[in-house]
Amino acid sequence: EYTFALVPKAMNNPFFDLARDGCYKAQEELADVTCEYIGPGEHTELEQIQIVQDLITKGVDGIAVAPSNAPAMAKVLKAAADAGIPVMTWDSDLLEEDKALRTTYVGTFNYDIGRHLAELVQGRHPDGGTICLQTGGAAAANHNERLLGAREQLAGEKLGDPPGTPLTGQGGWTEISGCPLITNDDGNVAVQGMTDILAANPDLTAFLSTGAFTQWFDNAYRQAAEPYKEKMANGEMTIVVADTLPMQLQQTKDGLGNGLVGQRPFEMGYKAMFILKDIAEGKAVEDPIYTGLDVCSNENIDSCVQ
Amino acid sequence: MSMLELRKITKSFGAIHALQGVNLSIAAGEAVGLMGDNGAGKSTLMKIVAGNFPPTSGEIRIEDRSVEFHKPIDARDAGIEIVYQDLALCDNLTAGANVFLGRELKKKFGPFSYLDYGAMYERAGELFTELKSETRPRDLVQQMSGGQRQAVAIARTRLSDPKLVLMDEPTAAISVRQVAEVLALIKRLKDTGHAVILVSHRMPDVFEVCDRVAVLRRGAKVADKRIDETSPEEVTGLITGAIETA
Amino acid sequence: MSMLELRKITKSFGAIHALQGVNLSIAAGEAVGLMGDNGAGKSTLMKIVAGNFPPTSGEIRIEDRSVEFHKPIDARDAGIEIVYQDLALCDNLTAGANVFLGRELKKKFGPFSYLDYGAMYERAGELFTELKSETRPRDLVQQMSGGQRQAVAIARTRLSDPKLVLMDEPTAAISVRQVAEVLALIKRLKDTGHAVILVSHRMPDVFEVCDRVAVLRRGAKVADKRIDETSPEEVTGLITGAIETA
Amino acid sequence: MTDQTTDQELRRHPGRGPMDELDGMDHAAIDESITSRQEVSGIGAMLRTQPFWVFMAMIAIGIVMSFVSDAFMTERNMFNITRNFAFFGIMALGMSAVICTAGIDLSVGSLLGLCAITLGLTMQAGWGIEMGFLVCMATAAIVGLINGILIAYLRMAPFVVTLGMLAMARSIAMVLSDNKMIYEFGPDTDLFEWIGGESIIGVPNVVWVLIIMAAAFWWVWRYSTWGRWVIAIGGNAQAAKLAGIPVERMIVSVYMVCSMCTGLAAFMFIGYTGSATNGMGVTYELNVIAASVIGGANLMGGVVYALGAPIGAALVELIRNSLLLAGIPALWQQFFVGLFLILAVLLEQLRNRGGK
Amino acid sequence: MTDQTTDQELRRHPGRGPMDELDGMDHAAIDESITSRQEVSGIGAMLRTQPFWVFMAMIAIGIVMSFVSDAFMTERNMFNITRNFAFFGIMALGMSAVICTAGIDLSVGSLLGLCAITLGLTMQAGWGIEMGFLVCMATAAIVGLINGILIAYLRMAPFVVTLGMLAMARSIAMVLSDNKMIYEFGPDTDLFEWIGGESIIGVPNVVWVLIIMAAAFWWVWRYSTWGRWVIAIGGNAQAAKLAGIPVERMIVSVYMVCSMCTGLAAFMFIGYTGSATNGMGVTYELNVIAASVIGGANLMGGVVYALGAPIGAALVELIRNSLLLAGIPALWQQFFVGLFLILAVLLEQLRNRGGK
Ligand SMILES: Nc1ncnc2c1ncn2[C@@H]1O[C@H](COP(=O)(O)OP(=O)(O)OP(=O)(O)O)[C@@H](O)[C@H]1O
Ligand SMILES: Nc1ncnc2c1ncn2[C@@H]1O[C@H](COP(=O)(O)OP(=O)(O)OP(=O)(O)O)[C@@H](O)[C@H]1O
Ligand SMILES: O[C@@H]1[C@@H](O)[C@@H](O)CO[C@H]1O
Ligand SMILES: [Mg+2]
Ligand SMILES: [Mg+2]
Repeated sequence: EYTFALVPKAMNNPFFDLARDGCYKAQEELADVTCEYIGPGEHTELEQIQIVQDLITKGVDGIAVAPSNAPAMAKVLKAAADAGIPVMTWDSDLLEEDKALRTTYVGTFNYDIGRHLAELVQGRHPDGGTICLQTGGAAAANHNERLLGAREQLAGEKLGDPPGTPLTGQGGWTEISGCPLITNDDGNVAVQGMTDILAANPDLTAFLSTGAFTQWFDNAYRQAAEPYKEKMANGEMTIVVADTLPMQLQQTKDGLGNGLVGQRPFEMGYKAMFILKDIAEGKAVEDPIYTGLDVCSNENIDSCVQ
Repeated sequence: MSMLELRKITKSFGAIHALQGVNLSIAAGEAVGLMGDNGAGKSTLMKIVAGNFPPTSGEIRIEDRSVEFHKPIDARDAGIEIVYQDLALCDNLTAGANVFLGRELKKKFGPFSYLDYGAMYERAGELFTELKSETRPRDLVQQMSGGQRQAVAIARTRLSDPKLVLMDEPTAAISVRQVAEVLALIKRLKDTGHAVILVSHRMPDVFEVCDRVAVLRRGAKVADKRIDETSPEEVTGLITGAIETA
Repeated sequence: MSMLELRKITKSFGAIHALQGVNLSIAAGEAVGLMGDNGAGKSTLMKIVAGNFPPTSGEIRIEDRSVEFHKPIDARDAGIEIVYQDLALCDNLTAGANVFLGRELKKKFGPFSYLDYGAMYERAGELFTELKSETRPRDLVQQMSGGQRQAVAIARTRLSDPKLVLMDEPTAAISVRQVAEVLALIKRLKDTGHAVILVSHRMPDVFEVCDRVAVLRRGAKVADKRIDETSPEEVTGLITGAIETA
Repeated sequence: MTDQTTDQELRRHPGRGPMDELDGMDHAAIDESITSRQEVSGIGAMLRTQPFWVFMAMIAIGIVMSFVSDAFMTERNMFNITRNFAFFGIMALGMSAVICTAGIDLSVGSLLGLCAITLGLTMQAGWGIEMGFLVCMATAAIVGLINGILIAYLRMAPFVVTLGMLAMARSIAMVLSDNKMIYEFGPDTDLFEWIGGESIIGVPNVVWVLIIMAAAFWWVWRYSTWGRWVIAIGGNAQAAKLAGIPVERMIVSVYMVCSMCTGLAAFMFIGYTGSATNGMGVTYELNVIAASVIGGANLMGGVVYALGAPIGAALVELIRNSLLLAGIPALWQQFFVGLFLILAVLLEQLRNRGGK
Repeated sequence: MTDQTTDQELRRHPGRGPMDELDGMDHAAIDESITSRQEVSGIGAMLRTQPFWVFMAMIAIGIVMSFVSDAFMTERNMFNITRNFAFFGIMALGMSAVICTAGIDLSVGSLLGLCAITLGLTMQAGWGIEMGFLVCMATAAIVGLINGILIAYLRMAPFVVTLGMLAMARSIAMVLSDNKMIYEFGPDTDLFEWIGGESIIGVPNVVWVLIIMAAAFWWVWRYSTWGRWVIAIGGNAQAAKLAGIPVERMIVSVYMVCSMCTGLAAFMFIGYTGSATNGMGVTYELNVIAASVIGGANLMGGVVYALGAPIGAALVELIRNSLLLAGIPALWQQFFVGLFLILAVLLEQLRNRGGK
């Protein structure tokens, strides 16, 4: 009988709902595993840490966590190691130097999300142009990695630590002033920011968001993108966004976006249970385990998600 | 027939017995001075008559009918108006608005009724003129002088031509000249058949305008005499307790 | 030699000229009554002497030396204590704490100095006894009676054995019995060589304890007479303006 | 300022009122020397209000911006700006009423989230838009009722009550939604999303709602007894009570009005966004309060302007939009919002002191 | 309650004080009938304080929990609980001082983030821990100074000033950090992280800091003139001013003390988390205020308990921890925090009324 905890960054983010569903699926399949899905209601770093602490205290049989604040989480996870509780990360990983604290990471290579998004942009605008990037919360590590991936892909050169430096013409791409936009994972802020930037810069070539928040608020996003539908259709402008939530797929199908790079949160949650069970039973597991990415464009939108 | 008659009014706040079986009556056209030391229960008695709170026991009779007041409006409807010790004005409203507070005049427009500014300001202006006060109805109370504020508070009692006007220390905080005006008003009220109860610490004021003086001590009435049958010295003695009763 | 001498004190608040060239002097062992209509400038004058704000122009002399007060403490250091019109007490502190507010007694322990509760309560207790008040130093002011509060405010002036005590309407709000106590205190102060300025609207009080009475009207001094050379009627006339000057 | 306010005011704004104003304000002002501050009507009165000056500031920003960015004066940008601030404007209308009674409502942000969820669940279950609207408004009314009862009858500090409600409402939203996002609204989805998100003759529907609400509040504050009484309570609750105004019931109604403005904003907002999460509205209470205060509401109570709330909300949105269009890094945005908030109140303060 | 408070108090808590208490409180109470409420010393006094009853509530929860969950009474859990609430406790100590003056400081959460960044940048640049500490505390002191000056000298409402600062401080933190996370603290990293994260004889260092700070504040409130004067200002700022207390300077110092408590908490907190982001502390102001209020601080001013702040913070953390260990969904957590906040104040209210 195992109880494994799956700890998301925030429980009110639809992305993590899918992981939870995967986790419950695994629970059904594995007779001796209970999935305890618990995390902070909103995106707060400290609360997530406290929850993990309490889980260790409570003595669960394994923890899969998507750390909001990697270095801080690492410190807490030392206690898990002391208590002999198996630990793995998902969605976001620990810092390089702390990797010994978790057995494995299941999730995405975040850098690649940015890279693929940039490739989608490059495919539509081989000659470069102006671009605005939009990103998530305060100093979120995974978003910064995605930013770096996007920037380096566009620039064709190394740009240092995440999130890199704003592009000033490298590879033909220039980031406009006022960007990158910070959303703090707030859907409303994200849409408003995009709306204003597109209005202020009618000649903008591309808008690239490293998180689904841009498109969460389905109706609002549709309204914001609608005026640019034609430009997007005839290749003058491009909007690409990370993740492949249901509403995002539909929006792209409707021509209100040009590309998505999807992670597989369901699979992350699902696999996490199996991996934890393996660890608990002393089996060796791979490190890291990438769940893969779905790269969607207007062309393959009906078939891109597995 | 008394205009107002209080029978064995008692009021306790928890352990504090603010009033202990007070009887008092007043006829139309009469002014009664109510005196007593601090905490003797004067304001408490006035508030009971004004409907601020019910007595713990006892009866209030108006023109020989027993009444019960549950809120200030009840007393008002029975023809009782009060000028509170602290005036109770809203500084952020105009003088006119204060006069009509809680009983605004309205106009009807189809199903909507709305405040009738014109009528209210006009009427308030008339009242101030009557009181010989230079208060302008459209001025904010915020920056009015003590005398003007007093005029506003008194004007409120004139809205409804009440039978009985209660004044709780209306002269405590105002200047010599304004005191004279208030006393003149009380006289005019008497002349027009109103009953007035004047709560005051000022002996000369009471002796100038009142027909009778009642003295409370520790919640009990210790004297109720015609002005011409007593003297300031006696009343002082009654207040302090130097004289037991009279 | 005057204990205090004010020369041509003027004070303006913007367009309002609260005081216009007021002269006043007072000797040790003397009590001066300061009277005047509301807004005549009495409290303003007292506050200037107490160091609350400086005069717009004019000079304050103490024992023939010119002084300037920038804050209340300056006046206090010069031997002037004041009982404010509204008492100015902190309800959430004890009577003792209020008496010593701003000049707490301290003990030293190495480099640390800390409040000396024992000494403060003891001294406050002595002061209350002196004032014949039943106030207990450890009681919170919160639920004290008007008389007890008054005692606390007055006790503060006794901390430093001042030369001059200013009392701004100390009897306005208290009961007959407590008034007598305050007046007795003023007499004792005089007897022990203190100078007292008593601001009051109450004619009898002033005539009972003061040696002189000064009358302010609209910021100017219109009279300054020995008590035995004037009468309540004359003073009333001076206050209201019925009598121009005297 | 009168005898009744000085001391307590000093406590809340220690240091307020220079020493020389401390007492002597009782009845000291002589009739003759009164510089009467009367209720001036018409343009004169308007010139003295804070909303007017904030509006002027907006015009100034607008003029500058139309040079800085071609995109600023476009119909589309105006459309976006007005739509964006309309939600906050509606909430701020209600908040102004609460602030007018010297209260505060910290729970509106959470309530937005809670309304989003109850509304979303109802419509998702296929109940239709009328039912959705009713449930949304009922949720708001109940929350307002609880706030109001605790404040008016149990005499608790509005800050504490609504802070507690902030936590509780958010928690209930989480529980009800089971932390899931709702983006399917049953049979009436189209109508629902049209109401919140579309426009009539080029003006977003939510802006129409704001206009109607502001006009209604303008009328209420000026011509209804309810409005008059709320203002009176803000000026002196004791006096209002003695004048026979049912103060407790009025207070309850004020908190209900505030909550229901939020409920209405939530209804429009979810229609506009097309999805409901329990995280909606986090920290909006601060924006709404800021908008009200910038629009002239005074936290001490007794002051209210129907146009203040929308104008305050508009200024905040205008700053945000302008900074972005001007290409100033988004990181600076909050800085200017905070600065303007402080400046607005500071100016009001100075203006008032000058007038005295 | 006295003549000086009634009216204004009524405005802030309309409905407070039943009608029959409205006036007559002036000097009405006769000497003889005074039920003297004196400063009782020792156990009697303690029994009357809110912190004591909150502490009792904690004990009760603790007893229940030790039956519900074996993990509860473990050393590790106690270690975690105490460490978790210590940060809030330190901040709440300062907040209590502000609340004692009838003020409020909404900017502490943002300040935590700002301190995190200035501290992080300094140490990351290799300046060492002493310099980091100095910069962290200087940041806090400056923010407190600005708040204090605006409130004390320009007489602005604390709510508005600190709300503006909330926005500005966060914005500056974002600008300074360029929105990057800092997790390298230069040469003194180890010492720094030890201070914030480790323990001495089984008690987390931050708890030691809290204990020392609470003891210091206890002494200050009881035995220092500064403390006495702050309490006096909270009781009646006007009277304090007239007694010669430099009220403005005191107010400034109070806001600085509050900010510097947050600065200290930030120093420990960053050492504990091992990383600094500009998002740290978002909405903490509400938790800190809630902790202070639960611990007995009265938003009307004039009341302060040194032990109240830590006890209030402890209760909030205890609720969180207990719910999780008891297996109650975390979604409910905020609900109980809000509920306890309201109940704590309600009980205080009832208790006080009974005493009158
Ligand atoms: N709401 C109340 N709760 C408790 N006690 C009260 C209340 N109102 C009045 N009292 C007490 O009742 C007694 C009588 O008070 P009251 O205000 O009637 O005196 P008063 O004669 O008007 O005094 P003053 O001359 O000072 O106005 C006092 O002891 C007072 O403390
Ligand atoms: N701080 C101030 N700012 C502006 N005007 C003031 C100030 N203080 C007093 N005044 C004005 O100065 C004049 C004198 O006031 P003051 O308080 O000295 O009168 P007073 O004689 O004490 O009256 P009372 O008998 O009512 O106490 C009044 O017109 C008053 O309005
Ligand atoms: O794509 C990201 C996820 O990786 C997760 O971090 C939560 O937010 C989403 O937008
Ligand atoms: Mg009375
Ligand atoms: Mg005076």
